[in-house]
Amino acid sequence: MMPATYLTLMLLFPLLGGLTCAIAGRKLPRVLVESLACGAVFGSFVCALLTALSYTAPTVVTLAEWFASFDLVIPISLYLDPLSLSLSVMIGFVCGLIHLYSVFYMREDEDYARYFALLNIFVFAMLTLVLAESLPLLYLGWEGVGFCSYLLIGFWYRDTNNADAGRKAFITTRIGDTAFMIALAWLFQLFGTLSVTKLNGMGFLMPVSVLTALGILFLIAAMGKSAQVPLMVWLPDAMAGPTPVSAMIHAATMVTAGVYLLARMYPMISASQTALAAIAVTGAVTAFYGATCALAQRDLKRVLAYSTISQIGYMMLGVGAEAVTAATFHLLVHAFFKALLFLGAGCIIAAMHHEQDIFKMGGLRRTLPLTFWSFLAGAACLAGLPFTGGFFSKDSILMAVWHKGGALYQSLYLLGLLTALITAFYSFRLVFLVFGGGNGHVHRTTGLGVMQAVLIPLAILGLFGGVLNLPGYMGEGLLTRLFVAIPGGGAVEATHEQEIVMQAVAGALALAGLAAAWLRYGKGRAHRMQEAQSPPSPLISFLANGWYFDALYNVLFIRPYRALAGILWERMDKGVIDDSLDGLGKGIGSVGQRLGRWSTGRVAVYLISFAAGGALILCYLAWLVL
Amino acid sequence: MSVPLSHILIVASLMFAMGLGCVIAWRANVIMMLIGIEIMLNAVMLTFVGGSAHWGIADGQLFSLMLMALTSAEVSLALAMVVYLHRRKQTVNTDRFDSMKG
Amino acid sequence: MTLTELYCLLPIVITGCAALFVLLCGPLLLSSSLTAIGVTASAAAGIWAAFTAPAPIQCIPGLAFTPLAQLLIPLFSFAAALTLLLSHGYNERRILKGEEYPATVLFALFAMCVLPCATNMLILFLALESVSFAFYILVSMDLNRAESGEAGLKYLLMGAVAAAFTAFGFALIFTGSGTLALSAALARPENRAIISAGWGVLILGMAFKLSLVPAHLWTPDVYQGAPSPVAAFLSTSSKVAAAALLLILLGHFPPMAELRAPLAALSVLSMVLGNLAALRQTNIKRMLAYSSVAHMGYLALALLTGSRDGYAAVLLYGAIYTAMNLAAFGAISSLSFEEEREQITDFTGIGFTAPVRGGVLALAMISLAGIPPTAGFIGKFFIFYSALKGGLIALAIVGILSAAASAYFYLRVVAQLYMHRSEAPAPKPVGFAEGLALCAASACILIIGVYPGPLLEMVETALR
Amino acid sequence: MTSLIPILSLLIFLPLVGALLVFALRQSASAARWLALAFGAAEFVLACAPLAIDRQGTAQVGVPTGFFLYQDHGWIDRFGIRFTLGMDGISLVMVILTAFITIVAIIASWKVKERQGLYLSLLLALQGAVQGLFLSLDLFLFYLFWEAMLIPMLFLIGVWGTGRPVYSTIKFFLYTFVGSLLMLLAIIALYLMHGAQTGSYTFALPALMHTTVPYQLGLWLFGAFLLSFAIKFPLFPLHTWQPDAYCDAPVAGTLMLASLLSKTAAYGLIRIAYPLFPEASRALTPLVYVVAVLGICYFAWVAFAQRDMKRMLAYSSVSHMGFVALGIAAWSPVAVSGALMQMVNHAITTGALFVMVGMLDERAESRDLSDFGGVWGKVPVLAFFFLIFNMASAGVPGLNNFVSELIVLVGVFKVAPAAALGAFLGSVLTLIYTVRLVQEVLFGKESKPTVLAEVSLREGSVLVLLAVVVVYLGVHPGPVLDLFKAPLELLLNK
Amino acid sequence: MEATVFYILAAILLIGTLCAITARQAVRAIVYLVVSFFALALMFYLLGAPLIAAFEVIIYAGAIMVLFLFVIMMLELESPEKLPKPRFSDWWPALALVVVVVGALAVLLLSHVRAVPPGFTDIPVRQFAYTLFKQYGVAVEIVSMQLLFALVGALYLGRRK
Repeated sequence: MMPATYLTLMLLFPLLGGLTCAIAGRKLPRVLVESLACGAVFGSFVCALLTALSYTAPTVVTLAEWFASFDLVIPISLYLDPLSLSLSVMIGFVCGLIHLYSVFYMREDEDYARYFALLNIFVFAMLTLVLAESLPLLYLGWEGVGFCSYLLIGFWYRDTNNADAGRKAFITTRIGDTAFMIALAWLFQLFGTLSVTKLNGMGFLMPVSVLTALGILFLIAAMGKSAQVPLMVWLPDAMAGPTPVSAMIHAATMVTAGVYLLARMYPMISASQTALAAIAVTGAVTAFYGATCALAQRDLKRVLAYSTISQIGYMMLGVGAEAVTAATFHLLVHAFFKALLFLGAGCIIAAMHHEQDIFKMGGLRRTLPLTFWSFLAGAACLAGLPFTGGFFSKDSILMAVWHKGGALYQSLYLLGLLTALITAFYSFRLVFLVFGGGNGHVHRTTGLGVMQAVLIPLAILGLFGGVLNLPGYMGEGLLTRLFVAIPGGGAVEATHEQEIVMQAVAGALALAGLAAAWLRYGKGRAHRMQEAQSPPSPLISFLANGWYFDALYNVLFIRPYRALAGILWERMDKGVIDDSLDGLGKGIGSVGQRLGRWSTGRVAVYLISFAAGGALILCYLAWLVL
Repeated sequence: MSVPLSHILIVASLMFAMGLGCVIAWRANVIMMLIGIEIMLNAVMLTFVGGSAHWGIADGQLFSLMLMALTSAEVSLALAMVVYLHRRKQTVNTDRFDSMKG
Repeated sequence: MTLTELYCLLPIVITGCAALFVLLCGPLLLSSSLTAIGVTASAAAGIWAAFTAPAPIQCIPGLAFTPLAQLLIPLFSFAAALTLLLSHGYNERRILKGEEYPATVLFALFAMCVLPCATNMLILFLALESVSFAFYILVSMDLNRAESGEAGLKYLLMGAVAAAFTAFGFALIFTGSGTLALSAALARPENRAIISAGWGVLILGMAFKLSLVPAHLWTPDVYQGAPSPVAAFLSTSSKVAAAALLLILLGHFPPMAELRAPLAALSVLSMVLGNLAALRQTNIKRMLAYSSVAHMGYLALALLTGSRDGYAAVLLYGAIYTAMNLAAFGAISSLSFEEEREQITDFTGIGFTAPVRGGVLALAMISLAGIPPTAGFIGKFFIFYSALKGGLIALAIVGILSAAASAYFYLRVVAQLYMHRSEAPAPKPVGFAEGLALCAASACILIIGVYPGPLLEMVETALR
Repeated sequence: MTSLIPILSLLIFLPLVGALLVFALRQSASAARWLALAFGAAEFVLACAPLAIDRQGTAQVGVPTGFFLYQDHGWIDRFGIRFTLGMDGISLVMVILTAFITIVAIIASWKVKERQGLYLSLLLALQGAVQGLFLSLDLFLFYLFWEAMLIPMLFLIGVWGTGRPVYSTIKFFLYTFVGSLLMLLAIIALYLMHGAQTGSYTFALPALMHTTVPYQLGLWLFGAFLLSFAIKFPLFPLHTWQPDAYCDAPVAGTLMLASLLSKTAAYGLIRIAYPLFPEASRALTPLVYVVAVLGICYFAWVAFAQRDMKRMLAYSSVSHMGFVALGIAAWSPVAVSGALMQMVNHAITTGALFVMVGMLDERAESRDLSDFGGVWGKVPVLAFFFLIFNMASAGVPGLNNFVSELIVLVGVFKVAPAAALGAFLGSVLTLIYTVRLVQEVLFGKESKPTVLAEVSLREGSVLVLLAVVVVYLGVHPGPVLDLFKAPLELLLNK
Repeated sequence: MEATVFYILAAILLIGTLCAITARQAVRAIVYLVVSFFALALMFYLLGAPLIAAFEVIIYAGAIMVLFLFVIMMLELESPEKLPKPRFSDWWPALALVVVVVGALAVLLLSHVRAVPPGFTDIPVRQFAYTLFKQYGVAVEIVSMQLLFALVGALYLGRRK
């Protein structure tokens, strides 16, 4: 009984908060709206904590029936297991902090009601996604977060670019969602149910080829939501939204939903090695892609966005390497340090009067010390400097990949290592460019203090997140113990020596990246600043433009779609279908007119026609007689 | 009399067709058209009288009689119209009476 | 002539006497009282016929008060009464004076009353020709318009040729069968060729009266030239009379296989050509004329079935068509003043400036298009029902498609009445007599459309 | 069950009487308005009344199974035509929907300037005809209402329309008329066949279902029904009347067209065409699949190219109707219940969108997308509702359309996976034009006129009403779906 | 003998008619027509219908044709240019139609099987009168009404405004 209450409340708080803000928000005083929104999320967080404390075993809670049509019965049922539990705690915590942060970040915006309403509804949808036991309900959350993301990216809608970015995100993710829906319909056809637990239990009944196809459908769904290659183009643009939104939706929570979905359906998918390989390849390629792109970005938030793409790639790689625990571990830690980085970036942006070009920054370590240190902690995690949370989580994924063996996975491992090196490089490129150097003028805004204070818990969690799941040689991981019950959740069976060697390699690479960044952007800062004035080299442009995927899609899909829409309408709908009918009408009309002209007004013509008719009839009768 | 009925009918048909031809050929001359109609009606009368004689009953002759009356009524009305229209339009050319068409 | 005979044939006597009375006393009476006399006589004839039980035997030689007459006489009387009511105002506005007009209408009615009572072909023929004859006069009665006389002459010329054909047909049938009496004139197998030749010529003559293609060409000219109330009367009663004649003949002669193809051709051509030619007409009376061609095509379709259902459909449709066209032409005539209002564009916005007449015209158009819940739908339903039952599937499909196309030109009038921004000058208010006539016609359209049961029963009885 | 009060007849005649009274009062616009609203409300109450009665009652003699309300009166005995009305779950939902949409339409036409009394009177007459159609169990009666609907609609578009109203209304009329006349022939043919087989000539639908139709002939007859319904639906490529008619009709006219008239076609397919010709319908099902899927995608694509909001919504509407067709084509319980649900949802959502476009049109006097922008900043409440209805139309879960589209697709996937895949593709295309609409209207720089009036109380009440239904059906469609269950079991097990 | 007379009369009838319809002037046509109507009247007589024969002469040749002459004179249509003549092209359709109609009718009428022996019965005037007044009395009434209204119509149209 207890978990049901907690879970219901966990969902109800943000939902009610969101609806209240949406419906009455504009009439309520600002403070009330803000505290309502924050209170709702923290309430939700408290419920999550209480659930965690009372957690004993996986449970399915059915709250109500959503709809039922003959054998298609869709309940509103929630599933509490270590995976969903850990995620909901994380969501409650991170989102709570970000809400708090938002109160100050959005201080000057008039449209607070819409903002907080959407934020709260987002939390509701995200929790629904995570906790859902039936796939349609999961889809509700899945689309719900997409919808909130759409509106939040375009929050400052007066600028068309922002709205465009939102639209792009919505449509791109909808492509993935469609794959999800197809999988859903197919699953119902195969199994006659859409319950996650039942499906996972029955997956083995189907031939592997079917499971492969289903796995790939889920992968496509995840690609859309988690911005994996080739559906990643929306995420960098999504940075058009307010920074807390980027932190919450496009770094910590929503974008990892794809990974979560794959992890959720892992017991079923894992029966197909092909599907797993596809997931792993997607992940590794995306990780590499994101990292390379992040190298050349000038916009603070875009660097972080590409790094998010890259990091989620790691998580996918982890799932593909049968290391759900490692993937989840990285997911959680990533949520902390990426939220930290974004919120830090938010502080910087707020302090810099909404300047986001890192080449126009510098010397902020003195003017914004608190931000500097937290940001540094975040960057260290991102770069995977030894003994930070990021180090452990990323390493456990890489280790699982190596351990899985085979040429494919080993090459993926190498790609992962290369990516780690690049990651360290661009992380510290960012740090050196933003905080290094001298001239650090900032614009003091109110609330910056609280905003910076929010960074501290996140920094701590990021740095020491490793304790969540320490490698075997340091004692058993918390998550591993928790996840051992679920398939793919067990620890990787590697010897401690192997672990140590591999971590040493990774640590060395991270440090090498740090060193390279120092050489290029720490010492050679002035030179780089000058270089930034001149037009970029082709390679830099290639990377900066995300390998020109946007342009490619524009040529391949968007422009043909627009052009064909016009052609279909003007040529096909109006031109062929409608005009042919109008033409038919006109033709009949003119035939009629011509028939009417038979009536010439001259009685002689009438008489001839009459007589001719008579002659014809008589001829026919005579012919009958003959 | 030993003329086969069919011969009478053929004569009547020929006459009827001639009347029809007259009506059609004299397309514009209303007087000749009326004459053609008279010829056609006389052919009908011939048929009736022939049929009547063939069956030995008077009904056909009676029909002929009534046709005569009918014709005279029609002709008188038609001629009255011709006079009336001639007064209005100064012509009896029916091809000129084409103010309504289409 | 005994009293019983008189009793049976009272409608004929009433109308004939009324015609003569009007003619004789016309110069002494006001035109309104002439109309009143005419309407009263028509109504009396109709009511008398409607409530008198049909006599099984001939009342006097050549005439019998048949069940068919019991249906048709009230129908014709209704049409004549409405025509007189409509003409009253129309003639006053157009300065058409004189007793000739009501007298001729009554004469036409007299002939129409005789027609369904006839028991031999001579009477039948004479009645039919008298009807036509009355219309020759009525059509050319408008001395103000040259078109009227012109239409009259055209009608007369065509009519006389057609009468010659009809008479020739009767002559051949008589020669083949040896009798003029309908009940005895069964086709003799050995004379089949002559009789079928007779039927061939006769059908063409009837095609003229019904204005079936290719004998339809006079219709638009005559409708346009005739005064509108006359066109109303002409387009309804004379057609129904001709249809009734065919019905009587076909009912007494066994259906002849030879006739199916010509009749089918006439029917299809009329349905298609009539509806197509009406599409682009700019003159509403010509448009209605072509529509009339098409509707007679439907009638021929039902006749073609040769079944009781088909004949019932013919009668029902005749009755319904009478109501519809009376309403349509009635509205047109009551909207015509010094000038005949006959261009479709003359009716712009009339639906709002003259709501009653506009509404009646719109209702008539909707009914002609065959849209429920109007009588036109019931009629069309019955026609196509009988056609399908008779196995005329292809014809039915052609007919129904042409009927679909016909909706265009009917709706064009409705659109003109209601759906154009500009408005034609508002007409003067409607007179009592015309209003009464229009209301009666539209009430019939609506009532038959919603509750056709009684009429259907009457039709069934008429065929018994 | 026959109750003492003839609810079914009342449902039909109440609006007709209302129409007459409103027509009589047309000189005073405000009286006409309130009277019309009163009649609309009364009809709604009456429509909901059957919810309160026992719908599981035991079958009575002479009443076809599944119908909990039934009325049967003689009408035209010559042809065995009877005035037979019956209500089962499906008709009940449709009747309530009709009553609801009519109320919305009446309120939405509160500000019609010209000849308002006549306008409202026609609306009520239309409602009467639609109700009759949903209730009739006699094919002749069905056909009568099917055609009679056209007349008020003809006038609504033609007299109060904008753009090229006469062209549009005549096009609409002719299109539907051609189809329905062929259907009339098919009905008669079926009637004759049944009569010849059993000796009892009747148009009663339950009886006609037992007619044995030869396969070949069945194809033709079903084809005629299908053509007629497909035109009204409309299905690709018989749709070209629809954008014109929707565009040029006044707000309430579009609402009635989109929300109700298109449903009558779907209802006809479910109630009449499919059950009457099981074999023929199976044979032609691939065709229906193709046109439905083609329609969903093609119309969504064409909608994207539109500049005129109403035209865009018109294409959107017909694209969504594709799901209904798809569900019916699959003819499995799940799919058909989804189709029925989609009918309800489509009526509400599309109707709401048309109402909103009407409001925007009223304010900005334009429907061109380029004349709008930044509406969110100007009229947030209006924008809020606009967004909700658009998202519902795009199939965002939690709102109504999602539920029905999911049910349809799941149902169809079981039977025809390829068709379902096509429809899934369509759902992406749907989102593309929807967000375009939302973006160009709500977002971006504020365009002229900069000041728009915010939603008035009257408009607000309509929007709230619709939004509540949208959300309610999105989260708890159970009661409606339950109503479909029993009748569908009867229909599909035949 | 009678048969020979009949065929001669038929020849006169047809030739007279042919001349009438091809005459260049209306007056001549009428004269030709009168000749052929006399032949027709004789044929009626031969076919045992003396009364019809008499009426033919009186009404047709006597009254109707004279009426035509009156009208022609009244409208001064004597001069050739007043009345349009058929052009050569007008004759072709007429001729074609005549040939077709005659051909078809001939086929139909000659295929008549002679079930009744050839020969005609004379119908006495008494029988004619009996039939007229016993059986077709109504017809007389109708025709008289029709004649009356022909008069009415003619008078109405003859009115000068």
